[in-house]
Amino acid sequence: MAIEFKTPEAVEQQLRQVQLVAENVMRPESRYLDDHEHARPVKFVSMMWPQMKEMERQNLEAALRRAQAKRNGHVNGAAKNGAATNGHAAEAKEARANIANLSLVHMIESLSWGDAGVYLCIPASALAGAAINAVGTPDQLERFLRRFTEGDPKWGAMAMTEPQAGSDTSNIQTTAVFDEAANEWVLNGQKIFCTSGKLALDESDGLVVVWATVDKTAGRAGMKPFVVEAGTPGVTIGKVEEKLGIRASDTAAIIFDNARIPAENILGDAEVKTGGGNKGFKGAMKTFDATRPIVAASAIGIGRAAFEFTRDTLAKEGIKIDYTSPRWKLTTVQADLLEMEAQLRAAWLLTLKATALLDAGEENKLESSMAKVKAGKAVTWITQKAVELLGPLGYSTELLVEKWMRDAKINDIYEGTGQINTLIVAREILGYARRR
Amino acid sequence: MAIEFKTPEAVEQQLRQVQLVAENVMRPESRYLDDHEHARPVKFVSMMWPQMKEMERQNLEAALRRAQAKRNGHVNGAAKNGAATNGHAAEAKEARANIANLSLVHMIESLSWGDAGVYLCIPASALAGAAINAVGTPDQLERFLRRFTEGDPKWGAMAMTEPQAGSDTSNIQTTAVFDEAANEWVLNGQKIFCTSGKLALDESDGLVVVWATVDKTAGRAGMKPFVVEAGTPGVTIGKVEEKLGIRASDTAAIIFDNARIPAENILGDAEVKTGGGNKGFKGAMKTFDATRPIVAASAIGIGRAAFEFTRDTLAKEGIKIDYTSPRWKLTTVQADLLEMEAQLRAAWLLTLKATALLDAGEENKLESSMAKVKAGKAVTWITQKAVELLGPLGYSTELLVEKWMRDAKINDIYEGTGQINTLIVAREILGYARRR
Amino acid sequence: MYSFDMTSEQKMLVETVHRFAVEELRAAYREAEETKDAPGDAVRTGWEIGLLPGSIEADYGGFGEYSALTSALYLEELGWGDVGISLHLLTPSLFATPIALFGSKEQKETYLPRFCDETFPKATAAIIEPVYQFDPADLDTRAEKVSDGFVITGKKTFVPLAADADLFLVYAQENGTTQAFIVPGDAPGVTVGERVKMMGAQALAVYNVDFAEVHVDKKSRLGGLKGIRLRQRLTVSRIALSAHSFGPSAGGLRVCGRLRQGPCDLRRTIAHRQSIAFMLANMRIEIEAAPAHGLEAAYKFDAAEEARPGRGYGPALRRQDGAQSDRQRGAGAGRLQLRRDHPVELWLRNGRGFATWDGLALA
Amino acid sequence: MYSFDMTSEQKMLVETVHRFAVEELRAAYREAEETKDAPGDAVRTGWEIGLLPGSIEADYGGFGEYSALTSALYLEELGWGDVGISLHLLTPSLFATPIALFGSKEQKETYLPRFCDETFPKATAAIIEPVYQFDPADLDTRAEKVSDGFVITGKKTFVPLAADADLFLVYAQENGTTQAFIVPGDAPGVTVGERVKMMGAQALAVYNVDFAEVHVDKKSRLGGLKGIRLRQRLTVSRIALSAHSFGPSAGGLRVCGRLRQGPCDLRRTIAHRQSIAFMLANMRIEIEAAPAHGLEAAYKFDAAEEARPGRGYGPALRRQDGAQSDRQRGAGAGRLQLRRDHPVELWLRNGRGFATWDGLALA
Repeated sequence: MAIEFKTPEAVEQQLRQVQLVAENVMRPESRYLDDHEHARPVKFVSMMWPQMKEMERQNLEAALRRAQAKRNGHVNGAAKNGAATNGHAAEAKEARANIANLSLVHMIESLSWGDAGVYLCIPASALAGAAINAVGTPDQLERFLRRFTEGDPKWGAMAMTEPQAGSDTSNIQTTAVFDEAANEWVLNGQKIFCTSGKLALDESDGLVVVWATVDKTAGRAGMKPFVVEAGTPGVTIGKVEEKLGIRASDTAAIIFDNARIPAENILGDAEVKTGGGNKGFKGAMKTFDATRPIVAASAIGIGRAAFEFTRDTLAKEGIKIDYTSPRWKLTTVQADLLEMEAQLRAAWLLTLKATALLDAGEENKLESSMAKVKAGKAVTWITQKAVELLGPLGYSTELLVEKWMRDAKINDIYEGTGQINTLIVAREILGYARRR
Repeated sequence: MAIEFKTPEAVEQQLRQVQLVAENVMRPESRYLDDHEHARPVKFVSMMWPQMKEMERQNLEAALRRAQAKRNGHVNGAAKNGAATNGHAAEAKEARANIANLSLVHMIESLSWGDAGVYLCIPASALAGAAINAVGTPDQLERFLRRFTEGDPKWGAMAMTEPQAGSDTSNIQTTAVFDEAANEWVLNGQKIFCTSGKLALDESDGLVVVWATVDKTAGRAGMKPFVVEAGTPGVTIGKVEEKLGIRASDTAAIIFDNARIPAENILGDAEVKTGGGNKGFKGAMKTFDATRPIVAASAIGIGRAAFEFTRDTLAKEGIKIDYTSPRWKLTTVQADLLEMEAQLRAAWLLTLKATALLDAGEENKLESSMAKVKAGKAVTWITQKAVELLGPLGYSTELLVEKWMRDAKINDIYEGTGQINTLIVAREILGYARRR
Repeated sequence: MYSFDMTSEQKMLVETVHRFAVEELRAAYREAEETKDAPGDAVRTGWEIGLLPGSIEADYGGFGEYSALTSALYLEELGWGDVGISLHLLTPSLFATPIALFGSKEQKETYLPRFCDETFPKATAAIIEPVYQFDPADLDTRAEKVSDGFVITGKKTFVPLAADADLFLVYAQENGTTQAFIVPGDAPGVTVGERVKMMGAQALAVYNVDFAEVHVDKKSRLGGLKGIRLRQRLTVSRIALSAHSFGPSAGGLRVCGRLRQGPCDLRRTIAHRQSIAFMLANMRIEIEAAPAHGLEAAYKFDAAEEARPGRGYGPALRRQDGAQSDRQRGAGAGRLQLRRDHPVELWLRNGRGFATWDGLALA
Repeated sequence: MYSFDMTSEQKMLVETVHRFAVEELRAAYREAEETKDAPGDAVRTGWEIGLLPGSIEADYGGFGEYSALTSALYLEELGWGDVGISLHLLTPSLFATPIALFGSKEQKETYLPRFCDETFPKATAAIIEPVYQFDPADLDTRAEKVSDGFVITGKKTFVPLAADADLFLVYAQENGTTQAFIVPGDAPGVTVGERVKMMGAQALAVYNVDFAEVHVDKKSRLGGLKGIRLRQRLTVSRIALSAHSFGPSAGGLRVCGRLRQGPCDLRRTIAHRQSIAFMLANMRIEIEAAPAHGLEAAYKFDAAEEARPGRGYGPALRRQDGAQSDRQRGAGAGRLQLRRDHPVELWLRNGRGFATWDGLALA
């Protein structure tokens, strides 16, 4: 293939629809949902659910086919690398280039341009779906993911972070003990910062994928993912965070107090293999390779919202971006606008590259981390700059830029903070990874 | 004392003289000495020598008094903290505030405004003097420092860095073995990046203070400073570096091949005290607390040269610094100029604070490291910006700004690179120092 | 000389304000922010310290004189305590300080004693306008000279405590320069509009205020025929904003330092985890460097020196480093910066305000 | 689609240029810099690769067509090899590429075949002027229309290889727009002045050239009546400079990477010494991001898309990050950056050049 920078027509088309949702459904509720932190974007949810159901159905069918093929010993490259396994994307036909992830990141960028907090409330299996998709047996796929293709809106969530652990995913304290008599796993512990955790467990018939250790002495090898369904006794939603930004999205703590789940709710192999590598943990990390570009795309959507608004508003004040003149002829504002646009585009191109690799079934750990770091940094800066450039009004709640600045900040943090992703990049360069 | 930001009249007066030297002796030779790397600033050296001799004489007398007092058990705070022991400064009278170091950093800032490479060729005992001053016995002071008060110009130098060690001063490979029969130390090893090393050993009757280990197993406790005089057999000057900047200054490698020096040439205690702390090494580090503000001042001198030239040149083009208008009304060039001035001043104020503490006989490790980091970073940026702002001419050798950019870079490196000083600051904040 | 030591009077004052910041501001800041209301107790206690009377001469009922330097010193503490509540507390200075600096003798005699009372004075100033690009030297609000005084027309925003104000100091363009006019709160044509919500510092209530052909008499022009010097006014305001803004910065460092400290093991880990250690170090350096700038500018202002270059420093530095150091500060605190139950979250929001509040703080 | 893979032809070309860079440029760069002279052998070998003929159509003696994208790809390799020598090697493009882009059929027929020979053509361009603030859209050099052609007057600087040039393409202001004129080296009024020494890239000889009432005929106006489109000219030049500049950046990273690697122990140490590791990582990210910009702009140029925003990216990014990444790159290499026997020293000096060479590179 040759070097090309062109949005495929199919994606363009999809984006035109998403843009309508973003403009007409998300934006009008942005300020209200920011002011009323625990209110739900009901209109958005009911509007998106039919589409999401259809996507989930396609994903589920593809996953079932793959799981079947796997049993027969065939694994295709794309599936191995998490493409089309991220819970939103339809599998592409073999005949043409796979653009499932490309299409996905474009969609998420546009939805986040609308409202990043509202976007996070999208009813879907989300990260939980990705994890189940990646390693679930046909039976598990049916049992856990079928619900997302039917009935009322449901949410899936991933519970990884713990109060003590920060972004150090290897230091998990939540335990899963197997009760042979009952043929059940017993979970104990607490998870925090679980996006849509309340929606998944309290407000719908959804589920959460919970990481817990079955063997503390085995380190990462002892960490396993478990599926916990809504209504499981012993599972309670703790504090729902009051946040800086993305207030429309719920970020919940989940408490497991002798929560019992069936033996079959463990994802992947139950055995702890300390010698041969820690597949479970690596599986989780692989999921991140597929989700980091999504997080980057969401950040970039916010950044684009802030940039476009700033550019257009200042254009009405007579300030035009000047692409040709030397820097010394520009005002600080013109230079800032150029820089904002350049940083945004740089982050977006990195994201597209990480996504293209994913769609091609190639390794993208380095690229996805780079995209994440760059997007987080760039968009944090761009949104703060937007507030500054728009003066007193920019700092007031009369405009949305101050909200976008708050919404953007999370992107420097989740899916591994910027710092941790930077370290991943460094280690990839140096060819050295800790404890591998 | 109250908060005050005022250059003392005595310093102002001194600066008027230094300014004459900088403008009339240093600047006219700047380009020539940059083009002819190993040429010497003969005129500057002979002009400065009488003054330096006088300063050295005052320093020596003060040091002799102090050494005598120390024997008698009195150590005053200022001496303890390295004030007025840095080889250039006259000791202040007890009655009024000590401004020895304040006066020194001002002088060095102005000389470096003239030409930082030429300034480094100033004939003086320099860092060697500081080390000898700090711990020398009266006999050593006489034997080593008297020469700097008489006769032809002479240079002192400090040899610390080794090819493998980088800025890690604790990893010294040069050995000093005591030959009891001859009552001599035998030095073997190689030092690099020794400022004025060739001037000290080859081109004058000067000396070098060499750090060597007497006991490799003792780590830093085994490191001791030795005085090596010009003409010592077994000592040869190796490669004289061809450098990015400060080309007027010689930066030499020194090779010790069974170089024999008298037993009495060790500075401080010969005994290796692993338990009670490593005074020798700490002594060296203390010297840095006094010299870091000097390095910062030199950087700031270069930065001021670049800033003033850029400001004045652009003023002739009709571009004026605007201190009042909001940022959005400024052009990029006006904003850059403001920022250059602000950064320069910030670095200078930190330097003055570190110096004020030194003069007051107070601990200044944190402040001197902060000044060094800030100055290195700010001035590297300011000089690079100056080259950019002056366009094609700025990048040509028709102006001195391109030279200042090259000259400035060293300040991000020597006396501990910026990175290492940053780490010192961090450790001071965290109250944790490695291997202390 | 260059000296960085406070006088013992300054130390005492700073210590008092620090204690107030700990006991009244840190204790109340989050509730104040969430309820968007400055607690009356804190304001009362703060007023009782007598910061403003301390900067007014005895002739006019005070017990000190204006010192930009002293103000800068205690503003850092107030900023650390809470930006919103302390801007509320400082609102009367927006009226009184320009009177002290530029007022005619008569104006000083008329107004300054009101600020030396025990009750919190209901006075404020209207300077900022509801535009994207605000320049205090080029106001849209106009003051037109008429036979018996001036007619003021224009829209202002971010006017602190306007709803309760008996007295406004209104900045307006008169004949090409910016001048200030004393306007009673009940003057015909003055309409206090909606409260404006800001991203941060929400304990401070700010309002839109409309001045529609408001008539004031000749004596209302601040400084009489001489008028004000806008540049000086901006200088003191920028010094104040700068000092005030370092409160949160220093606070951020304190918190990060504390978070990262604890047992020696943890400290060692951090010291080796250089990315965090370096951020802390660079923050420390900027937090040392920038206030020094501000103090220098304040010193020069007090010494009536031409202080020309000093004046731009603080704000310039703050502006430049704002986003970067906000990010660094945040990074040190990790996820905590996202949770509204932790102070760094608010400091992040407040931080940006300082870039837009040109003219809004005075002490 | 978004695709980041080169075609096999592009791969082959880049591989060839990479080999040339390793064998001829890396091997000679330091001597070339110190002697301020591009080695004849390297220039000959480089010319034989046929980069310029490869961008000229067969009608005019070449064997390809102009592609900003392909140029950008190999320019990175050349920049990595050596900035000075490769700018020397690229000098004929300064004349030929604008002819190919904007020339009339007659101009193409007259001049382009000369650039498809085996001998290095003696042609260059004069665009930059000896001022502090240079703007290609607002030149001091003037072209005045007279009855039989144009009279060109003005001073140029940074004119590559002017001393040997038989042909100049001179940019001048004509009637308010920037146009280009073909001027023979021996035209009366053309005076090649002193060689100008630059901070870096000294293998490239650049000169002051004075054009004093130089008469040229009507046919000398590039593009005939249509003239040139300066914006397009600048776009290709900025794409080229951008690509060329990433050579040193990537080289810096390679060197730091290599320095910091070696035995596994050392790598582990670095990976834990986060300050360095983070710098490497951030460099890596920028070195990934910025060229992607450049390539996108090149792609759009080739596709004749309105490519409007893309065009500013590369240079804007480069400009912004220049000083910072120079510093980071340097920090990775420690003291080595100060020694003229190590490449990072030169990359630091070259790096700043890219901010001032607007219009100076074309491929």
